[in-house]
Amino acid sequence: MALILDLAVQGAQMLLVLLLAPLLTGFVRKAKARFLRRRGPPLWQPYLDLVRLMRKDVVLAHNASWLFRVIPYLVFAATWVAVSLVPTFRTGLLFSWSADLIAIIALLGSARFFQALAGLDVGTSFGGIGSSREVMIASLAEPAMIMIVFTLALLAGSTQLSTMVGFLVSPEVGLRVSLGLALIALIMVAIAENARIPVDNPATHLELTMVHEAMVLEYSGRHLALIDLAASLKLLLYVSLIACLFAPWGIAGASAGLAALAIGAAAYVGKLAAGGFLLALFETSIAKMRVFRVPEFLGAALMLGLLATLLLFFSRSL
Amino acid sequence: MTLPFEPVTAVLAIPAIAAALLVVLPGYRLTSRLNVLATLLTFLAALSLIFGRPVPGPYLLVDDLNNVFIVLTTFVGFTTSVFSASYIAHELETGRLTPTFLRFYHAMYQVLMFAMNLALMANNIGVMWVAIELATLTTVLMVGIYRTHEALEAAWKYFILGSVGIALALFGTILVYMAALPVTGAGLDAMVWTVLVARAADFDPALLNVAFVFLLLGYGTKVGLAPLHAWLPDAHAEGPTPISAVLSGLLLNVALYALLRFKILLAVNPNAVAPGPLMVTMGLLSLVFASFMLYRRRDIKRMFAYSSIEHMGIITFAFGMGGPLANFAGLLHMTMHSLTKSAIFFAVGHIAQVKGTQRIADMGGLTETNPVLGWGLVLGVVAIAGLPPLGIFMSEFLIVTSTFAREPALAVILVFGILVGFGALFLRLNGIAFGEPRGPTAAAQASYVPMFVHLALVFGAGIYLPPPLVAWFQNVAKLLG
Amino acid sequence: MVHLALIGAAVLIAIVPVAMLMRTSSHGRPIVYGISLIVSLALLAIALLTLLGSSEAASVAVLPLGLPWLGAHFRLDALAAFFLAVVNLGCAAASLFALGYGRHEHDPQRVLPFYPAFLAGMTLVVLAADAFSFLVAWEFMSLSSWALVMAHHRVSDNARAGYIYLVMASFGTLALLLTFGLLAGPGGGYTFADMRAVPPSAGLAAAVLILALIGTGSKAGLVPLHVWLPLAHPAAPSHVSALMSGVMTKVAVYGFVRIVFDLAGEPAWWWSMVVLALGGITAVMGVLYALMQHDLKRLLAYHTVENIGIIFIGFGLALAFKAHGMPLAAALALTAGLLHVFNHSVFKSLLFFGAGAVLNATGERDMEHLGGLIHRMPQTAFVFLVGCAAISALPPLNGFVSEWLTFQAILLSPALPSWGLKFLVPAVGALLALSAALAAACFVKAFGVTFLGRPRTPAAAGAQETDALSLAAMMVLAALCLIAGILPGLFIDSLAPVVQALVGARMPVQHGVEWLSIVPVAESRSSYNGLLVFVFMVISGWLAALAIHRLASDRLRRAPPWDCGYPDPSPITQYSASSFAQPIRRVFGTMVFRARERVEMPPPGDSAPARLTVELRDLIWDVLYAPIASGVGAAATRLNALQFLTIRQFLSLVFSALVFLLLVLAIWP
Amino acid sequence: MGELSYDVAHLLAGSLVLVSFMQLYQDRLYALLNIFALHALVLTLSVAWQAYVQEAPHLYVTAGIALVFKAIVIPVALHRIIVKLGIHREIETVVGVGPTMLLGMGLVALSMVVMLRVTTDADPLARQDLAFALSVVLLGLLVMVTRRNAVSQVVGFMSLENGLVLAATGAKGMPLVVEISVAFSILIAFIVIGIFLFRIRERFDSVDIQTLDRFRGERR
Repeated sequence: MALILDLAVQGAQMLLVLLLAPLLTGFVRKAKARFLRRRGPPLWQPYLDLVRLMRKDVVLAHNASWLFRVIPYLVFAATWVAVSLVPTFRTGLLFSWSADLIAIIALLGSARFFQALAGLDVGTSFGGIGSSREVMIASLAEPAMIMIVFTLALLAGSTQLSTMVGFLVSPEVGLRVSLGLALIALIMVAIAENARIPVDNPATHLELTMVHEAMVLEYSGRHLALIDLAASLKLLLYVSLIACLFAPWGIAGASAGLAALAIGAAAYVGKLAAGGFLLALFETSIAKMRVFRVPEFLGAALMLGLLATLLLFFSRSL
Repeated sequence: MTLPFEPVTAVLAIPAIAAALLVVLPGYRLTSRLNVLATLLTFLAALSLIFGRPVPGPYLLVDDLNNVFIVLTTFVGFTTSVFSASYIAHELETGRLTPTFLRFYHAMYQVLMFAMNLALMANNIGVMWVAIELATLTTVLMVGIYRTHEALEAAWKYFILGSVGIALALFGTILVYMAALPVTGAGLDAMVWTVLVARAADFDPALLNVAFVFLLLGYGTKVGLAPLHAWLPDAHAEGPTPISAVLSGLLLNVALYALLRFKILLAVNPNAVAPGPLMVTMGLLSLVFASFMLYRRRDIKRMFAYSSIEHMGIITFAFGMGGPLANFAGLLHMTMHSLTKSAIFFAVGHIAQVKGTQRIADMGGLTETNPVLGWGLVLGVVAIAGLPPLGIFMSEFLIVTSTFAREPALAVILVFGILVGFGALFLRLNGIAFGEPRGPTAAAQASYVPMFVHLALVFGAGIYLPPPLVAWFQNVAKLLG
Repeated sequence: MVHLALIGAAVLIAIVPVAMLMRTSSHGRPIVYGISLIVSLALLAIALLTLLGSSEAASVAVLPLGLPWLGAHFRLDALAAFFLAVVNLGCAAASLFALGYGRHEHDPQRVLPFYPAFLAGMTLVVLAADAFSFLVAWEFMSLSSWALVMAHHRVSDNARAGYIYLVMASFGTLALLLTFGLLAGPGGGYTFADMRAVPPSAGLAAAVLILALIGTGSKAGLVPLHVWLPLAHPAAPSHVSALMSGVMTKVAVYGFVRIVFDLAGEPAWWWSMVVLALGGITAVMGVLYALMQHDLKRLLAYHTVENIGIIFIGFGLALAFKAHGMPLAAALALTAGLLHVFNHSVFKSLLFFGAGAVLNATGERDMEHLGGLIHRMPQTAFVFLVGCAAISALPPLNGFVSEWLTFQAILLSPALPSWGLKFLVPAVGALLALSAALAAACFVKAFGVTFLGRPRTPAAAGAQETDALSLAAMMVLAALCLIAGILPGLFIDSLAPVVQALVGARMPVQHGVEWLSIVPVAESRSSYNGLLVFVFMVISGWLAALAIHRLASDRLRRAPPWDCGYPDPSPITQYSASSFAQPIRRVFGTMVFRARERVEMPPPGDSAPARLTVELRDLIWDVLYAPIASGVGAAATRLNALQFLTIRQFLSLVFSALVFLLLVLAIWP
Repeated sequence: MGELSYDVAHLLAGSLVLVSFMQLYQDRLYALLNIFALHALVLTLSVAWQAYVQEAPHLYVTAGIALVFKAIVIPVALHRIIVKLGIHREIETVVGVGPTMLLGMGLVALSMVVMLRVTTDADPLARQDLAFALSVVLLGLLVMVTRRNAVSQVVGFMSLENGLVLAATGAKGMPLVVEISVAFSILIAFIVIGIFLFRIRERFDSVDIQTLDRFRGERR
């Protein structure tokens, strides 16, 4: 019985994230437009986009290989699996132990690896530029992320997200410098990973400033739909991650009843909204930086992460 | 066990008689075959020494120590004569040697064998001295046999430096006699090694010290220890290759053997200066010096001559360190070096004949053009560089490990020298054996048997040493203290 | 057991002369590689039986070879069995690959005789149980691999590579010689049993560690002793490259484990710091070097350096935990290291095979001349992709598991009492993460430039799929990458006896964990289930495909590429390997490689092409090796003057020596 | 052995050292040859005296060889070589005569110190004899090393060898002395013939003036 309930919760989570992800993207777009005094597209515009793309023919470059066609599914699958394992409204998901935080990051790494390959497949210069910059950004963002994981894992004594959330929600955490540093670093990494301003501009199609968009330039139809969905999922993942780690309030425990689940779900939606709002605010208030300033930006995140880890040894004695 | 002949006499008489015969006999085929036959018989006679040794007399002595050397010497002498037969044939064809000089060459070869055997078997330090000097003079003549400017110059250099060495060694010998005089009384006894070693504890240590200095420098010149080595590279490079093989493989050993005898003498006397540190210093100096000298060599034979200096340095070092392990390793190294170096010279001789030059720059891609010679040389260099599974690795293993446990600093220098030399050898080998072929590529008319017999022995010894040989070496190592 | 293994090695050695005789015959290749394959499989079976079998005592053999009074000792314990398995798995795969690949070898007489000797050498190193046999086998391995590196000696770079390789190998061997000299002591206790019985004192043990690091590190490719590796590994025929990179470096790692964990006694607290720091630096430097390469095989060789660094990080952690009495954590770290040994041997062999197949099909190693091979060689491309993903530590493949375990071990470090380690270990963790991320970047480049895009040369355009045997070898390894990635528990459990013997504890039994997860310490702490991740990914990808194709559209049209409207038909407008690496080069290169970019722009009106030249300098070579080489050269030149003295000057030398010695005697007390 | 015999032997050996010193001082070839003849003569006397004292008649042979061969034949032969080959009559020295003399003094002192360490219970005659012989040997080597001229180098080698003979004859009852002196005479003859054959005018270093510096093993 409990197993069925767990399965149901796990399934609900998977569906929930799938459904919420375009909404979050749409919300951020809407909020951004509002900040810019534009009316902006409707909230559900991403859904419409997805549906339209899915129904269109795929236009494939002549020399695209089989890999090019497989990659959207791979990217989508890896991202979706990763998101399904992040606690959103309830901890202790049925399969949460099948991958800890490090594995989740690595899953995203897999997605990125294949996406970068796709950028190179057709053999255009824009695809190359996108892939090359993407891996450069990732090569710094990933270690920064690992350092953040270190900080949190050393603190919580675990890399298991559920355990970490359980620890962070408890009162013994207190207020720590390390946590603050880790939060800042995580936000920086999240911005870079999701191709947001100031690292990248998801809305641009100005050739030389593209990173993510350049990489997926050759995709069309259902392939593009999957990739866009995966990108939305990734944004959702990072917001959820920040929410569950640094604002774990309201999240339902492993043995929570329906009421707690409902509270958890409501809290989760609220957190998403807050996160999307803040992101939009941040994006509208800052200019995009040059590509070669990005390493400094991410280097700072890496240093913050390392500092957070090292400071842990001191703050523990406080 | 009784033998139908007196092996000691045979070992000495066969070369002597052969020398006399070869002076008068004409014809290349006959003389070269006779030469091979004589050395073979000598070798067999020397082998029989293992089974029945004569009682030491005032002049001759066969014990464990020199038996090793006699067998080795006669064996390498035999294989070299086989190599020499095919080598000299080519020299005759190209006109580098005339039949007259050929006769002279074969006779001298046997005289050299005689002299070395005598030096090894001498129980009398005076006879030993005479024999070594005879061997030196013989080789001087043979080094100059091509009568080119370079050959004559090399022979001359060898002659002059050798003569000074001779003089110094004689002075040392006289001093030993003087040291023995008050103990043993005047006369023959004071020069008989077995008597000397029995009573050396009572000798005057100061006299023994001075004597050893002179002997070290005198015989050390023959061994080719730096800084007394100057004759060695040129003599090797300019003489006929069989002589280079014999020089590197045997004569250096014989001189070192003489030094060892005196080292034992000194070791017996408790008050004398320990000969070990002197030998260790000179050994290391030779090793490091020769290793660096290897880098700038342009002549292939001169390069391997420097490699001989390097190895003589290692051997001297090992004996200088002393102790059962190091002595054993020294003996093993000596044997292996003789076999390997002469094999290398066999290969080098044919290579130089094929290429018509000894310049390293004019050789290349030998494994491509002359695979047998090329790979033979590669194997030889691999062996001489101390790589397993060939025999020299075993001795270097023992020397380095036993030294490091006792004197780490010395072992580090030793290892440094070996590594520097290793680098140089393979740098040159790369050019000679690999890469684009250079120079003439005609097939060599050569007998590869001696080379591969030597290499096979070295290979075998690196993997398996027969227990009797080991016991024998261990006895000798004990003898050396 | 060890007897059987020795027979196997003997068979390998016995086919050396056969190979020599048949070097030019067309039957030589199938016979040599066929027998090698069979023997390797047999040895693999022996190793697995020993490793997985009941914990019986190690089997020992003494042959009357080698040092006469010592004999040649051989021993097959758990550690040896594990490495024997790794070695022979690689050897078997390489032999299978070579059965097909070797057909294209134009100089078989330079490969066939040395190949079985190389295999035998590696097997014997692992089996040896005394210093002499160990070193003989070790050098035998070096020597035969050197001969294989020199197989294509007419390429002058190869000859240089062979030379540097041999000198470095000899340097390493001499360091090991000194190591064993210390361990054996003046009495000459050369067997490992003797050394184990009398561990060295603290001071000596320190020297043992340093010398062992030099000796084995120079073979394994630890920075800064790695310089030979990226030169020599690519120079050999590809199946040999695979063996050298995938297997021989593991033999070196074995040497390190054997000496440091088994023979050198209890580790001191600072050992781990040295090993960790070296491992971290090696990992990052290796991958940075790799990123700068555009020669496919050299890139792979540099990645070997990186992975050796990762392995040594695991060992460093194990040493740290062992020294501070935390056997469980040490077991975790050591398992991580050893598992990575296995994993790396699998995917590195796979990748080199792939590079070999590409080389055969196109005659090119330079990625700038390749491209688009996925169309011509789809199967090779697929298995190569698996290898790339595995080495980039992407779940659910095997590379991720061992790196994940290493991270888990790093996360146990706060319990260490030493402050130095507390700070060093997270920093090393950062380096590890950096190297993993850079590795992924590098393999995007390697795979993308080689297999994707459009062919850059006619050679690449005309490539043919490689032969079935080669493909079979690669498929087997690719399957292993996946199996080891999704069922890591099996491998961790089979490592238990090894780890137990070396650090006195083992990781928790993974066998009984439900769903086949792995749990290094406790489930609340961390767990990973590759199988489930894999199944999840497959199902969700499949579901997505199914849903879209059913409910939406599955139509497809072909058209010219879009490329923002500027498609250029010339394939040279594609991103090349160097341009792909340019952003990363800008980030790291100026510091590590003193990279300088120079643009030569022709003046306006001139139709000459503009040129961009990138200058990279190898800092380690410049700082460490160039001075040594020039120093030796200068000393040689200076001393060489002594060759050209006159006889009188030589006599003066003799005279000075005489006077000097007499003076010594005169002042002797 | 009486006081007298000791004194005479001492005197002769001492004068041999003195004559060696005189060699160091010479800067003319002919003068050097004359001094060497004197050196050989003193040696002859010394050996003869030992033969008499030791009652060893075979030593007279050695003395005879020294007299005939070294004091007469060789100097005359060298004389003729100098004339025939047109060798410069002046000796080129590497270091000046003054420093050479000082060096020689040092060497004699060194050999004294070394030999005096020999315990006193050894034969005093032998001890003195050896000290002088060692000095002569070292001085001979010094001549070889400091002179550039081939003939003077031969002279140096011969005086070195004279020192050996002095030592050998001083050693009571040493076997093979005669043989050794004969052997050495042959050696010297070889050298002299070599100089003549190879036309070594100036120094040992080359067999021909044209090839003086061309070849030093590797320069070709």
